[in-house]
Amino acid sequence: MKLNFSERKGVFILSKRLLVLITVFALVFSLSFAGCAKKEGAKEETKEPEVIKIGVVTPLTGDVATFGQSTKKAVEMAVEEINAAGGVLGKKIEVVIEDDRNDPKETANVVRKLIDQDKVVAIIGSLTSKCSLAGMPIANAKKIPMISNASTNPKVTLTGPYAFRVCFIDDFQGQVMAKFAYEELGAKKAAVLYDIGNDYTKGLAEYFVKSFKELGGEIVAEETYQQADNDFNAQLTSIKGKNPDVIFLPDYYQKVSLIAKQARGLGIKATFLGGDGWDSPELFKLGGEAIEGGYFSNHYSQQDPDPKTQEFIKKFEEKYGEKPDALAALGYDAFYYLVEGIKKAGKVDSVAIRDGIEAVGKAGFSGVTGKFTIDENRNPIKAAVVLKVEGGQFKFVKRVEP
Amino acid sequence: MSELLQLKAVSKNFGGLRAVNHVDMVVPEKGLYGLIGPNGAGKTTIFNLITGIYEPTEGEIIFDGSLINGLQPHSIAKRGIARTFQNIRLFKELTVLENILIARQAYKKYNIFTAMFRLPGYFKEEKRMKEEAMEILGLLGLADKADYKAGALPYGEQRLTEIARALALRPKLILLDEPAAGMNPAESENLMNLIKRIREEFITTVLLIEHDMKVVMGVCEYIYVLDYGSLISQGPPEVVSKDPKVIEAYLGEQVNA
Amino acid sequence: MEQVVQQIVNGLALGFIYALIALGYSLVYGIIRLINFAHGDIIMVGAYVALFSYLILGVGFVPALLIAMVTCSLLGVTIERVAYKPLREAPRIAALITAIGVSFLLEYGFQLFFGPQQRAFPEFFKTHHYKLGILSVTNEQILILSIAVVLMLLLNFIVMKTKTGMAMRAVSFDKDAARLMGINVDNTISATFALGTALAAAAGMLLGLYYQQIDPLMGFTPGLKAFISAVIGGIGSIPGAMIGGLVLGITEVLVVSLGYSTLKDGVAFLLLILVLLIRPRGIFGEKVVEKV
Amino acid sequence: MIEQLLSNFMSSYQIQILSFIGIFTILAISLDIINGYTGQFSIGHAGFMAVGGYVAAYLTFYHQVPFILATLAGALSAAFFGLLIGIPTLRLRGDYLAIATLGFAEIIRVVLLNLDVVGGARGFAGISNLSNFDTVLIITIISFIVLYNFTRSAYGRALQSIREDEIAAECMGVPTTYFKVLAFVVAAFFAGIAGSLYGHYLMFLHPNDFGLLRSIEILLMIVLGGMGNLWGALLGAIVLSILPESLRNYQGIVYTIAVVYLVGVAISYQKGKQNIARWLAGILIAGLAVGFILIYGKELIIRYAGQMRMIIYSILLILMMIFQPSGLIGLARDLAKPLKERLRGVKA
Amino acid sequence: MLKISGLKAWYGSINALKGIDLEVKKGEIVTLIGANGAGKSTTLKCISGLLKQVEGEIIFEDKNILGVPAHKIVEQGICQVPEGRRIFGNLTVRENLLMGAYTVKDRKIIDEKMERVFSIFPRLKERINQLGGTLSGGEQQMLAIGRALMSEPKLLLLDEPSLGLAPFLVVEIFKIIQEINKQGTTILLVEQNAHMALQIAHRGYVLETGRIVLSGTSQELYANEEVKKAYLGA
Repeated sequence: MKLNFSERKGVFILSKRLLVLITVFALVFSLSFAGCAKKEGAKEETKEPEVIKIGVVTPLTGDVATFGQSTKKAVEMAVEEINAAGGVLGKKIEVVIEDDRNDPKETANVVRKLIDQDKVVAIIGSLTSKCSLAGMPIANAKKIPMISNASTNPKVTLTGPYAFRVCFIDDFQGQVMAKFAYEELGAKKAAVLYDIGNDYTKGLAEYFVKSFKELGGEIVAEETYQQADNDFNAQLTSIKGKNPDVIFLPDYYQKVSLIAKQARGLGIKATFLGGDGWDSPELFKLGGEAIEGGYFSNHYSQQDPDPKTQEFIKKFEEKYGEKPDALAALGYDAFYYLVEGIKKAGKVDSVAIRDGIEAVGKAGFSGVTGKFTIDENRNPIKAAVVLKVEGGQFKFVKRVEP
Repeated sequence: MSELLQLKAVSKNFGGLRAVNHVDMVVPEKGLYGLIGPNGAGKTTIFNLITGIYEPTEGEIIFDGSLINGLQPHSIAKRGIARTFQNIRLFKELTVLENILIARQAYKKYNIFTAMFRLPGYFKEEKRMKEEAMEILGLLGLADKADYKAGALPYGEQRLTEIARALALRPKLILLDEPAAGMNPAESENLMNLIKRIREEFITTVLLIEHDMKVVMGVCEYIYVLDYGSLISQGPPEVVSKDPKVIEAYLGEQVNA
Repeated sequence: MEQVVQQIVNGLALGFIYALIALGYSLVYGIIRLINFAHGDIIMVGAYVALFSYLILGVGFVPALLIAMVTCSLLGVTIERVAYKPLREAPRIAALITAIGVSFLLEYGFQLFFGPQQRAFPEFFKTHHYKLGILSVTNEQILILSIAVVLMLLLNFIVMKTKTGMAMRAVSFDKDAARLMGINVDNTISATFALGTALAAAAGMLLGLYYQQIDPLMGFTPGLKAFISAVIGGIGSIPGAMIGGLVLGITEVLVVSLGYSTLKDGVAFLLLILVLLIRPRGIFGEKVVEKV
Repeated sequence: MIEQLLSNFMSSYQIQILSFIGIFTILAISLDIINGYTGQFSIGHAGFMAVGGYVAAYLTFYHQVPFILATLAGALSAAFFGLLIGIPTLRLRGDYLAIATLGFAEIIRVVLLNLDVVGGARGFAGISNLSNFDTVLIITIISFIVLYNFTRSAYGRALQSIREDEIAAECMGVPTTYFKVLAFVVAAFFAGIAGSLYGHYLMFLHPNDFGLLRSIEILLMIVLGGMGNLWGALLGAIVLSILPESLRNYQGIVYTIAVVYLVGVAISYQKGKQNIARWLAGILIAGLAVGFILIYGKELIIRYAGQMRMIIYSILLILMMIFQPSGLIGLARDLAKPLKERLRGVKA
Repeated sequence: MLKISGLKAWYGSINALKGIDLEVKKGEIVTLIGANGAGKSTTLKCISGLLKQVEGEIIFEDKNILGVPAHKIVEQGICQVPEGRRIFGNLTVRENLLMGAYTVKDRKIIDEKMERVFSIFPRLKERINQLGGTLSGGEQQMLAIGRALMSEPKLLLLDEPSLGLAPFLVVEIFKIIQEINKQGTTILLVEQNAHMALQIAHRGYVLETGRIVLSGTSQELYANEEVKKAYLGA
């Protein structure tokens, strides 16, 4: 066990060299996963690719995985349809779907991977605003158009000319429902209950509150919860004491059904109002009777006689055995919006595609969630429909033009 | 001979149990004193009281002319009391040299920024600290073990390292808690010499807890005997060893010889 | 006033569920000093098992509860044997990381195999509302309270009166001494896991019943809250876990009813830190003196 | 500059991963100061990162403060929180301390969620892109050197003495409370720097990204790499930043399985091969993996790679802890041992 | 009855036992004496199966029990009263005793045994529902021995029963040990109080740094000059 000094020194250096070696090895290994795509890519740019590669970034795991999965299903269905019909510009479409776990850091990685490594010409995603806000700047810098299906934060499309979306922005739906509640339902006192940690629900709630007050109504309670919460009895008990006419619940159907049940459980009689997050057949399954009589704004009505919409619903049900939710519909629209853009561009070049998408948007795009045109910030201006939950179905009530 | 350490009517209660009961002790400068007693008599508790790990319930502990009751152990250590532990508490994952250097850390002459950026003075100071540490290790014959992990040393050398670490504090008083435990007679012999040398070469005062009577009788000038937390006897070894009370308590029998 | 009382009733139901989970946490922590991060996910597994036994076997509430408890016990014992036992002598952090790994595995595994979406939990009973004076109480709340209480009494009986329970307490106090008594420490630890996870499964089922929907990530937050409850109450103590759960449940509800719902989690953790600072071992925790 | 150089043979995706490795290296090595060196147990590191990131971003966004100054301010604010969190260490140990740090981090997150000036729940968007690969690289290297020097000084030794034996350290004149708080302050400072780099790199911050999962991610890095060793923390940051990415596609999964198998063989080699059960387990796992690839083929893996990668990730984590709890650096050391002995044999 | 040969043991890298040979015959009291850290307790821990890093042979009633897990060794009829008593402070006296009889299934036998323990230690009966942690040192030692007796061991291993007890209690405990031995239990006693130990033991071994340096009958050891000097303090 005895070592003299010089030997020790030798070993010391050796072990250090080994450490460095291992580090380098780890690095080389890990970077090898990406392959040496760089040079090949340079060659590829000169001639038109055989297939059109489109990237999709959406959360397949993690806390909002369920929405990511819906998006994925809708996109995969759209791709099948398009390819079955011969593709776009005579080329097949290939999608690369990546998970971002609803972690902005991963979105940033995925967007770069899709652009650098998979050489996609456009990207669908991401889902939540926080992820889109991390991914869109990169897409803009790389001049790759990126269309989010569900990021409603107004700032998302402000990141640059390559950022698009197919959903409303927060303020619109909030306004619609405030107006509807005040004017159509004659509500004077309203309460809101929303997820403080979610920009979507927070945005809707803020604009609802603002509009409702402007119209002359009174907001009697503004309560919040956090995403992980499942127990709303405390908030609801407070709301109950204020005795509102309507309660605005701008969250997704899972939470809304839970809240509605607990609210009815406490004997709250007020009418529930909500946004497009309500749109899912699961709402009845999860919410049961509690949700009956509620109103929500949506992009489209499943009863919309528009054949496009009906066809989508039918196909989706056939393929997956379930009704599509709003995110599936938006994902489907985002994809077709992009496809139209490519067609308009007439060539597989991302800058041209961007211009194509903008042109399509300006001219008006008609998807399963309805028609829209885009404003100068590439936000869709689309009519909303107000639906009523009645007898396990969504009844069309009113169309609200922007 | 001036008093370096003085305990005045010190008591310590644990819950309802009185572990140390009105103990008065004096250790003069340069003294080599022993503290003996059966297992559980409260010897280690007294060490813990002196080094500040416990606070006395009653009484005063005066070291070097000032009251040290209730001070943090590290500030007591800085005032000049070092110790070893009955069950060896080395920094096992660190090298022997690092163990010694830790005891010198209070005397480092560079600040955190000098350390982080290795500003001028850092290397000089580190070198000086290492030399000091190696010197102490050399004196105890541990120089060639400097780069071994302390936990990997054999038992006897761990004990020595612990003593070296205590000495590195440059203490005025060193407390040794059963230094000979687990040593064979030859090792104990060496230890006795070492303890004597410590006093000579480091000009320090020693207070020692020991079971090995040979060691205690062999090196101590003066012995305190503790039983049930109380002092039952004190005096030079010859006197103590003949005290019937000591024989009864310590050796566990009525004196019948 | 009426509101405050109503809020406390709500808090009680939540608190009892926390307490039930906290008991399992506390048992496991008491015996192997491991923050079993996967405990929360056992809750989720329990809820899923109950759901599937209802869907596939068509059983009623009580059999579903029992099936969930038994299945989760087996799962808990398996996890302990496979993942934690090899690490009993290893540094604590290694065991903790393993627990985190198991937790991830359960969450992502369930997401992969059963889908990430929420599922409706069967309504074993029609919800009724009872008016007790000014209060509104549902039969579910009453059921939760009574099942929680029954299970707690049962647990207390097992731990305090049976031989295995005594062995558990002995092992948590001193493993080597327990070995010298002829106690098979490994089996006793497994038994503890079985008990703790069975409670978690029951809690999962009650949560499912309460919220009427379940998803693969449902266990994380209650798990964390339950651990806080256990720490507040004093880990390793049965009454501590119960009191801790109730304190936390009621505190959260009161914070929300005061209108600070966004700060609810913050207050829960603040409460935890304050308790730890004032009584580092929790309300009922025993003080451990380090031997020098 | 370096980025330009690298971009000749690396894609911006790879360079970005390297940047994240840099940022997470700073986080890992700073957490290692608390957990690895001082032996305290913190699982709230993301909280410090959040404070640093938000404060720095606030300053550059609203007051156009230069990046370096803003980062410094962010780091100092984080260090202040480190001081606050360090105080419970006076009374808490082990798991209790861990839960307290977790609580602090959660409180920070909840407060940020409620702060509308930095975007609240909507997140802090529009942060200028002031950090790039070059800044990250330079700051990472500086941080590594500074912390390395710190751990190699009397300060680092004092921290380690606390980890080894707090009471003995006290008796050797080490003011343990001071050093424990110091460890938190220093670590929080660097976590704050990392937070600022992160925010200005990603141009976006959201409170929910600094929750328990982020803290655990950092903790996993140091444990996987090997605690109490900055090289280990670096290695952990590299492996755990790359692993989830390399598991994204078929090629990566195959590579990963190959590497895991090699590491497994190395572990069994180092453990002396005497444990048949372990060998069998290793062969079984390798066999299952290979069988899986052969039977279900590429298609399935590609199809489910998205969902499976986190499962593979967690299984690897468990296996690693069971078979190699001292982390990768410990494995490297043990493997180097026979080499050392051989070297000595040659010389003797 | 018990024959140990070539027993070596390690704590991590520290070699605590360097080859021990000893024998205990049926009906004997054998004592191991030696200084702190000499390896006495380690020897006991090897026999009772608490240590894992061991080498050598421990033959108990013709079976090698080295490497058998501790709880199985109890079933074979060896029970150890550990140093520092190690009673379960969170259990009552009664529960502590029940734990001692953990391997016994029959309720009646347990009750009989408990009566026997109470006849030896009447004081425990008075404290039957008190928590173990609240007992005094002497009572705890009685409980520890009583608990061990509940498993009706053929061989009782006692580790420092006099530790921290007042002299009159030490005398009492040793009387009880002798009494237990007379009722037919073989005893291996580790004791620092060599004087007392040699008074009741039949034979003894002297350990020093992990080795046996001396052995013989109590009288021989008692008379040995070296022993006297080192351990009896004379």
